[in-house]
Amino acid sequence: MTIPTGSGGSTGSGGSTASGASVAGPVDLAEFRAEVQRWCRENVPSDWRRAQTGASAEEFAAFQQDWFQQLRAAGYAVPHWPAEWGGGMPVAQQVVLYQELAAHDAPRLVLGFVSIHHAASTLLVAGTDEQRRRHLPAILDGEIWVQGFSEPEAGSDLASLRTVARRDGDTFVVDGQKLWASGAAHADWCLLLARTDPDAPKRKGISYFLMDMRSPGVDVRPVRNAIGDSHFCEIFLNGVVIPAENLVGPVNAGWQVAQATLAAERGMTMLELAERLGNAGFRWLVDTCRTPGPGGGRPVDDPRVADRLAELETEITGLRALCRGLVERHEADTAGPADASVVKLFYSELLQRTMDFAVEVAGLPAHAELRKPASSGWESGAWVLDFIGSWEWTIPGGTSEIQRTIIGERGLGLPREPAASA
Amino acid sequence: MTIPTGSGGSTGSGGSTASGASVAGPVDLAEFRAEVQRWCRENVPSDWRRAQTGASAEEFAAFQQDWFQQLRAAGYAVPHWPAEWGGGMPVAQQVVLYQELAAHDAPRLVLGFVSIHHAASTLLVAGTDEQRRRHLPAILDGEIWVQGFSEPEAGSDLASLRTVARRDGDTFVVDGQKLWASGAAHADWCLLLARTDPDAPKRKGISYFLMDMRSPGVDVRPVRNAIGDSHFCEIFLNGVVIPAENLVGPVNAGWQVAQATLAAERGMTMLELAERLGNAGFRWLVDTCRTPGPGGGRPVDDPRVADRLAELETEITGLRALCRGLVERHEADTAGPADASVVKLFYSELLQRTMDFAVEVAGLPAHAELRKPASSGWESGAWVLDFIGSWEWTIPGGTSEIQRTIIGERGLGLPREPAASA
Amino acid sequence: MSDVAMSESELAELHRELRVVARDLLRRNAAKAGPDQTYPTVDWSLLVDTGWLGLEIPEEFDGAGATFAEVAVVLHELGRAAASTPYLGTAVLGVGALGLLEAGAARDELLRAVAAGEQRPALALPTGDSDGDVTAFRLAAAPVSEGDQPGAGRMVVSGSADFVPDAAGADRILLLAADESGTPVVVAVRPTDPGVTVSDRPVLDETRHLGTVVVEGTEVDPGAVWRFRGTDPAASAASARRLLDRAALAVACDSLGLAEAMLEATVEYAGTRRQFGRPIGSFQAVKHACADMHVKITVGRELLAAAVRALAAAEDPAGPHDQEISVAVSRAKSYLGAAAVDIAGAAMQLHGGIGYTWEGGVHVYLKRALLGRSLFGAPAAHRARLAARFTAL
Amino acid sequence: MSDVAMSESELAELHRELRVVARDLLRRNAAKAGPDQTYPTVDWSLLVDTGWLGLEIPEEFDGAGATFAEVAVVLHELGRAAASTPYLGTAVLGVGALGLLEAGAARDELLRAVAAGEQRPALALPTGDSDGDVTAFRLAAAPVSEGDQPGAGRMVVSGSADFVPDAAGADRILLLAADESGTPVVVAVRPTDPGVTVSDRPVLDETRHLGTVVVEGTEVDPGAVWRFRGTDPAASAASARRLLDRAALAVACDSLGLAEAMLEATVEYAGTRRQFGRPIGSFQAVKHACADMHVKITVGRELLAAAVRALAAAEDPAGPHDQEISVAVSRAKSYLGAAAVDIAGAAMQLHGGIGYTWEGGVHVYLKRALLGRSLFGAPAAHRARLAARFTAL
Repeated sequence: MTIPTGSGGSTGSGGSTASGASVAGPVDLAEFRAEVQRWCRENVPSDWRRAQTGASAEEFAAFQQDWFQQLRAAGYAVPHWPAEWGGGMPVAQQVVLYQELAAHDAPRLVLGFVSIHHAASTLLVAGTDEQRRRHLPAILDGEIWVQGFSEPEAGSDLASLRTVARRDGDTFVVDGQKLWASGAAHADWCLLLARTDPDAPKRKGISYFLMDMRSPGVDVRPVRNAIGDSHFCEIFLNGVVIPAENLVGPVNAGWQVAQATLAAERGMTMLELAERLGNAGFRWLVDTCRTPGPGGGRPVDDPRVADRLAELETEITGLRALCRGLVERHEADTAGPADASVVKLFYSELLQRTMDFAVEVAGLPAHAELRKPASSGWESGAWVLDFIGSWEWTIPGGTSEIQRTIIGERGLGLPREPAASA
Repeated sequence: MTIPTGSGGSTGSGGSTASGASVAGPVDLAEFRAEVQRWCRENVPSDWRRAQTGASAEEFAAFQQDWFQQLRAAGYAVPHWPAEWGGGMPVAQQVVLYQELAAHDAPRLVLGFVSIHHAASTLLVAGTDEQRRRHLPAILDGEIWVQGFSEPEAGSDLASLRTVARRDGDTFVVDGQKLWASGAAHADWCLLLARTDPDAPKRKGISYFLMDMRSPGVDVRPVRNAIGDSHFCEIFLNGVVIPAENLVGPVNAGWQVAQATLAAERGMTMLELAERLGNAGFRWLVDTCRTPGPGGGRPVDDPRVADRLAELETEITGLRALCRGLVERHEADTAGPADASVVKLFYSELLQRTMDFAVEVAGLPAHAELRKPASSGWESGAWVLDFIGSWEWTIPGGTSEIQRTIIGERGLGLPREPAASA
Repeated sequence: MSDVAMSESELAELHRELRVVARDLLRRNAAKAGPDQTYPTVDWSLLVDTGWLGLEIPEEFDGAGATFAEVAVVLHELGRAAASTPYLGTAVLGVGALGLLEAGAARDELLRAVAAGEQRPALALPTGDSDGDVTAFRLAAAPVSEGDQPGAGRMVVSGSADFVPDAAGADRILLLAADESGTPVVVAVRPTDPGVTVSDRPVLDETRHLGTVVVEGTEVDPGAVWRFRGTDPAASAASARRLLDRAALAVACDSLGLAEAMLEATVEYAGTRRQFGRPIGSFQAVKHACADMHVKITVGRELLAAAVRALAAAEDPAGPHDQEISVAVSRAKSYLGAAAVDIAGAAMQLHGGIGYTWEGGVHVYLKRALLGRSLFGAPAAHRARLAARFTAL
Repeated sequence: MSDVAMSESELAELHRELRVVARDLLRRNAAKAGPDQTYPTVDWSLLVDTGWLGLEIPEEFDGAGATFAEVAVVLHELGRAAASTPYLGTAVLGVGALGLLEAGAARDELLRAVAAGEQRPALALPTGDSDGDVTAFRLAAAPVSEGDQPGAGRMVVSGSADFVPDAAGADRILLLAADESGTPVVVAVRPTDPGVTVSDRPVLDETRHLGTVVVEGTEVDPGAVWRFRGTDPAASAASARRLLDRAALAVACDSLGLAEAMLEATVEYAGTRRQFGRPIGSFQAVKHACADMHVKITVGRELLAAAVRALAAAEDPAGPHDQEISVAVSRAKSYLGAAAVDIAGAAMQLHGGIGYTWEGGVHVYLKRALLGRSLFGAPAAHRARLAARFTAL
């Protein structure tokens, strides 16, 4: 075709594929998709939801470790890692992998989430060779990590954290308290932010450590969350000794390390969540809407219900495309500074809206679903619990309010708030 | 009945009337309602909407003056004024009056709105006897007032106004520029805020004047609004001389005068607007929903449309009750500092939501309604124009954002923003 | 009810006092709860001692002779406290049903026993969205078998109702049933009667105790079949409808109370919690969200007041028509059901991490708001009832 | 279309260039508009000169041989500029219809004339919500009267369409009609033909020129009845449906463009306008509202891209099915139709008083967004089409 763009006569059909994935050719991807589908049919335990409903903490952990090793055997556990460490899957294939795991309602990797994402990206981006050799293979063997960032007085305002690490020869001695440490009860190691220069401006005096959770002085206490689970923990740190070799990056550069490693893992994890919501999650919602109520009528035959389904499915479709785009831009290093915030904000509030609707449309019986399966996300079909759990996405990792500020300031270039005079 | 409240055995049926009005007895009110109904049937011109559609500025003004005199003859023009000035109607009767005027779709008093509300309450609350004697009877005879508060750089931040009034013997000489002066083209007099002490803190150096619009140096230029009308004006002031006797309240106390007089007129004017929306406005919306479309179906038979009607009617019912409550609390002097903001915010956004829905449900034909009747509110049935006009309620008089801040700070006691360092 | 009319301002003052006393009592009662308990319990004995149980019971049966307007005040305060109590099932639904029935020895005796705290009734009725059928049980003549006393007129009742407030623990179950002509009646059974099964129906909202009532061919005496006042079947149908309206409105009172409590807790937290060197309430994102909560509560309060006034005046010959009462109730229930969930959700969001903890207690309110949104009709069901007025004609 | 496939990145680059050129051209063109004009005009000659008119016309007829994907870029930029132009009626709908028809001398000649700017077609089709009927005109055999040449096969067409883009001013009106068997065809008439009335239909959005087309018993030659490609009636129905999808999607492109323009204008204004001693964009109420606008635009952009890809690939045998295209279009149209109104409305709010003035120009975008929301199907109508997939089964 000859289009007057100034670039002269490039020609071509203009036809493009509907797929957003772009790295591998379409044939490879189709073959790979078939392979993952086959694997899922053979390996996803058909009854895992029932078995995980009401599972003890130990049963949950054992199931998660087993499932992780099953994925590892297939090469699906850490596809995003570099090839030398056991990954090396092209991004377009990772997209397919997560799409198919979601489509086949595979269990989620909950226990190892921080290990394979946050811990690995920290080690890969900012760790030493020694640190990588020590931990990456261990993670593949099941080493569990927890993130020790937030504190009681440092939630949204993470930079005001108070946990202190004092240099003492070849070691640092840590005192303080961490909160919202997800999965700390099972953790072997901790990604720890602590203040090493109390006199520096807030973000400039923080260092990043790898802390052995079996160190003396580490005390983990469970915190029950809003649905009664104890997945979150407080970690009390009393004179905990960390060898200086467990420092990640330079002293007082912990804030930058944390930012770099947080950004590194956002694309694909968000894509996985979006696919979960768009596959099994939305399917169960449609099922709920098609289930006749006490009067015999199906909710979906109420045009108001069908309308909301159409609206939510549209938004979820947008979300999934957005996540594929984010992954591609991450890969091409063209992502904008607020792109991840857009996805996180939209996902978390869409999840919440969807679950709110599910609760309402499911009516009274939804309230009698007292437990949700472990190893599932917040779209499990136990709608009331899912809805309440959705605040786990709108609050941690930067509340929705914080995300809007980031989008406004970093994404759109709007002026910052004047500094508080207090 | 004997209820254990600690107050001891008061007895009574507990039955209360569904009416919110409480000052006059039920019998009086029913009689008065019948009287107003009869008057409306006899006096509201049946064809005023058609006649006012496409009316010139002169036709509009003449119609408004006629209608005002008609209301005046019935004792309905300034019911909220004190008896000695021609009002004196009990609040409960005023409520009935505005309910019935709305129910009978009487023309609104648009031209004289500032005169009978803002100007009158300024004179009554803060004016001198001489000022009252000079202007209140004149207003009854048709004197038109405009509010000269806002300026190009002082919109939401009214206190930063720049128009200056310099003392010069027995007069003040005014230079500056006013904006959003609603109806200035027809106005005889202006309620003017101007800075008399440039060195005082923002709110402390402002004075309140009565300015004759025929004074030399007053130049009025129309500003077209978003629907193409020129109701708003700019007022340029070049060396305008105002006699010192036209000062309202002490020098530099203009801010307090403005606050007091703004609060004084809010209850009943909001009630009138709520009744307008709840009566003719909502009736036309229902009519629109019952009008068969090109395919022959009525929008209202789509359960999604009927659902929205039910939701909007519920909110409008709440609004109307809220306005009655505000009027009663104003009367009893028990209104909270943010009560008027709650009503203004809820009304303006509800109006906007309602008109947005009306535009959507009316479809393409709504866009071919190119004019709305003058003397009507923003619920005239020319839905696209009504919708756009609804921003006249969410922006002026304190934007919705400002109202939310007032509610948060004055209503709920939340802390103020830290002062800007700039 | 006494026949001395109270002025509107006297009534307002009475309600204010009732409210103050109730709030104070609930505050003191909550303080007695253990540190691990996230909600207070208002048990049977407290309901008896306060006299709340007998508020609507006529004075001749040792009650206070008040109206639903006063019951609404108590419901509102119980909602604010998120109190776990059998008040809804017993005093609001049970007593409410008895109050609409023809006088009679058995009914009167039960009312007197409830006022004294000696009997605990519950009302088995439809609890969900179903708008058509107001009765969940069917009454029929018992098959005549050999040896029967001719003309004894024994009846058989069957049916079931789910999510019935405070059913388990009640010693009288009042079944809202249709007789053979379709006229609503109330059939009084005991949980121990043959064919009657009352079981717990645990829900996530731990402050509510709901139950399932299944009745399979239970034989009852004619004396256990109680008719609504007025012999007219239409009047009986209206009374049954009134019971559902009353149930929906009771939950709306609760929703308003808990929404208020959530706003107050959020304002309190936002005024003290500091992040970025400022109280978080000084940020517009928080402040404006609180303002929106306040606006919703203010509007909901007006809608509720109108519905409560209408229902309380229902027995007044000059009072509102049945249709007006139902409309007012559906407005209040649909608006507050949704608003309370939105407000409790916003409270959870604005409390940040603390709001998401079990100990923070916001979840107690959110779960109660969610259950209340569905109980006795979701907002969509009530709006459908309102919308029928626009589609007709 | 050429048969040389372009890679996805080459195509993206091509679109980027087309976009840059179009935006620049529209900016320069807008600068030429008078100070009182609140929107720019992109007239016929400019459409011809830019080659935008013939983008989708095959190269053999002197067009560019591009696809809807490139047309979408132009539509998007015209929306950003809120340009007044006959592009929608002529190039998108008129050329779009011709492209789906069987080749034939008359059609081919018209395509060539359009590419050269010598003929200006418009397509008369249903423009509102009606989802059932895709044709607004009916074709029948003309009654045989005395003196007729036997077998001349003259036909009669009747019907009407309202709010037809760029109908007035067109010199060929293509009627989307159903023949006697109900199969969709295109009937080409001239506004001067007996029985054809084309009149202006002024709307508040002054940037759009809509018209009413009324055809009353107009006789046409068989040569003026053009069939869709493929003899299959189902294929013809699919083509007619495709035309409506294309129309809806074209408006969605416009909506995205104008929403982007409104966000940019608002960010610009909020960064400079000061109140209370600060730029208003530093207040969270403004900043967070802008963030929400940005999120909506970002999501809408993805939905639009998916629909444009699907429609552009429709002729590809390996491309998406008709149903998939319609679904993608309805998602984009419903989402962006609503989003553009919300965003233009927020822009008006955040611009404060200036936003409400005529000169401020925000109203131009708001009116265009509102009209676009309704044109070729309101969000509710498109969601109803999506929802049918859930209610089926």
